[in-house]
Amino acid sequence: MLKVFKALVKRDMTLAWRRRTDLLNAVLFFVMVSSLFPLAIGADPKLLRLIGPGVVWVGALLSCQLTLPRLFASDHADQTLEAMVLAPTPLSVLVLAKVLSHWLCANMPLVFIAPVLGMQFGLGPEALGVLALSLALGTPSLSLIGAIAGALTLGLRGAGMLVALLVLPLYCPVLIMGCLAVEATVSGLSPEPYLLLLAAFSLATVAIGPWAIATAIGIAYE
Amino acid sequence: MLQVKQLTCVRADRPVFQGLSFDLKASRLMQVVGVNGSGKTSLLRILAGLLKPAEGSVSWRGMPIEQQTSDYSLARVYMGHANALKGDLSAMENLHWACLLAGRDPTQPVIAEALNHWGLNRRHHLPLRVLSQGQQRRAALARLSLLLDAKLWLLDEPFAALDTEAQEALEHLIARFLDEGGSVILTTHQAFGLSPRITDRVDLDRLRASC
Amino acid sequence: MGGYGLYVWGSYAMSALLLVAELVVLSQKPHQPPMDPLEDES
Amino acid sequence: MSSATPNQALIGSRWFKYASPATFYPLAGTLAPWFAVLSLLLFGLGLYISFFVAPTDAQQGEAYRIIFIHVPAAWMSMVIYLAMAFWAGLGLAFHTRLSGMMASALAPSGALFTVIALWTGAFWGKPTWGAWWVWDARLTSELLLLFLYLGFMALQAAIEDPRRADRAGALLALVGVVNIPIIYFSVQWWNTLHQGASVSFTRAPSMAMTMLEGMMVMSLACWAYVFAVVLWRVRKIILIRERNSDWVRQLQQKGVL
Repeated sequence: MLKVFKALVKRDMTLAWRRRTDLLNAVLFFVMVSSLFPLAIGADPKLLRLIGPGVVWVGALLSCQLTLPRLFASDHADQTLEAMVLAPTPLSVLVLAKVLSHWLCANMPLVFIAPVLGMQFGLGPEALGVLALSLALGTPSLSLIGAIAGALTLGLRGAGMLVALLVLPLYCPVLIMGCLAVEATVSGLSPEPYLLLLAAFSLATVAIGPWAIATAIGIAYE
Repeated sequence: MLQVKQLTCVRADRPVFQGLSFDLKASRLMQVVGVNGSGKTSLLRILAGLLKPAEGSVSWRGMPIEQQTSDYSLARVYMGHANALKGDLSAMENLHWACLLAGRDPTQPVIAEALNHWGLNRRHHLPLRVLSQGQQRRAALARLSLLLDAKLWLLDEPFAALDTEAQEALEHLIARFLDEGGSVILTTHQAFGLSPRITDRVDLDRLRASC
Repeated sequence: MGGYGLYVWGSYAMSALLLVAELVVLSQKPHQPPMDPLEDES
Repeated sequence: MSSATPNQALIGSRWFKYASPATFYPLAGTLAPWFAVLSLLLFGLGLYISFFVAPTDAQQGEAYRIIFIHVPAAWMSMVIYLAMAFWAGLGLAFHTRLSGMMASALAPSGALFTVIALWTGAFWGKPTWGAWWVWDARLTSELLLLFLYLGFMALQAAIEDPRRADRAGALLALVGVVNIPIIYFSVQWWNTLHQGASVSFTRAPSMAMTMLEGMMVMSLACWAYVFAVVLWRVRKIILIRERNSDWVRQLQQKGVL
């Protein structure tokens, strides 16, 4: 079981690496979205520091959700997903491997780039650290919840837009906790409670997510 | 081995075929015939476990296939119309992953030998998308040579778009699989060399459900 | 209504409007999904 | 788990007799008018209490009377989502087609009551807090609940095959219902921590007995209304979904439809 898990993660990583321009686009999207806000709101440092965490978090959330439909859509299109549905290893294990590889390829770059963007908004080094940490803790649940929506909308027209509609309300708790964590550090309080909540939420979704994704894929194939 | 009782298939609220029952023993070759749209592909997908039948049941060694997990998955090999291969990966990577997924772990030389047998000698490491349609089909068929230890092959139009040389190679492979005790259910339109070895025939036109 | 008439009647009127609209939508003939042309031949 | 066998086993037991659309259709037909009449009566009584019996509130004057429609609508929007998730779970577990239809029938009513709650909330906020939209914890979670409803309906509309639409919607409803408390509490935290947010609703006006009664009656009226509408809508869905089955054809021949 573990061998197949590792092999699938490696396979998906090589696939993503061979299509790295897609990942680059998602990261560029994140950078651009975050840089739009200062243009829109003006360069007043105090104001930017106030909206900084929120803007970076919303940017990360949108760009993570941008790469989600591709997670299953390409396997669905060339029917390699069928082989996974029929495999002896349980589907939820395979799905966890796919979401892990998506998280590593699509979300980890965001975690590393977010502090750089945070500087644009004049955030202090400690706030940038918490920003990256909150993103690292929050993005697993973003990938998992997004994968559920991706699996539900397999093969549908306009799946990309539909995934966004399904997923954004479910992302709100993660967004709120993430931004509160960074704001707490900016105002000198300890971000620990929020980071712990983010981690708890991610662990919960890791526990329930794969089962839901496997059920959703089963529904798509019935 | 494979018992099918009173199978009924419905597509978009319209029944396609009804009351199909058969019991497939070891080393049998069953051909499913019927006009296009008579549900041949749906039947194979139901037998593979990809599609749920409206009524009836499919059991493998007495156990309905939905309830058991790995036993049937290890025994059955399903090949649909599509090659089910990733264009960005090479033939070697694709086959290695396909076999790993099916619960086997062939070594590189074994896969290379299968690919050579199917005439892809110097193309093991090229991304599949640069190969021709025929070569990609051979790479998909090479998977069968690596899964001879399975018990049941479900092949949907395996001879479609194959040149005569590949067709003969596939016929030899199926014959070898049958001799080793495996059984095959396939759908095809064209006549093929193994016709004398066909043991069962299912004509879905006769089972067309009264609308 | 002590000067709040607009808000009180505004909310009740809109609620009533929405409920009635739902009933009107429900009472329309259910739009028949496109019939499969083959249906009448077989 | 093939769709046929569990149904046979369950249908035998009396309680599941109505699980099949054919037997449920006439039952819904008889019940719906009763609920409609009941809801009319209750609405009449409720409106009478809320406008004539309930005393004027000391601080807010007449504006607080909006509470008699706002609070029941908010309760209904939450209750309908829970009912939807219940039917969804039932449909996923037992493969009964009817549960899926019930969930699809409930969704539009739920979304409607969420819109009513938001609209009346805004109309209440304007006179009392001077702003049409108040970022209060409950109103914000009500807004997110509306997005969940819209997501559910958009997903079901995007899938042609009704079986898959039901089951996909069911899974989404279950994921949604698990997330509702999380959304509610995180919005609550967000509201209390952002001191900037204006006064929240937590300081509800002191509840005179008659006010509570008014709200209860109006809630029951909404309940009865929802039962009537949902039973009526589920009958329409049953007709569309079962148009190929013979009991529908018999009904059509008898000219009933």
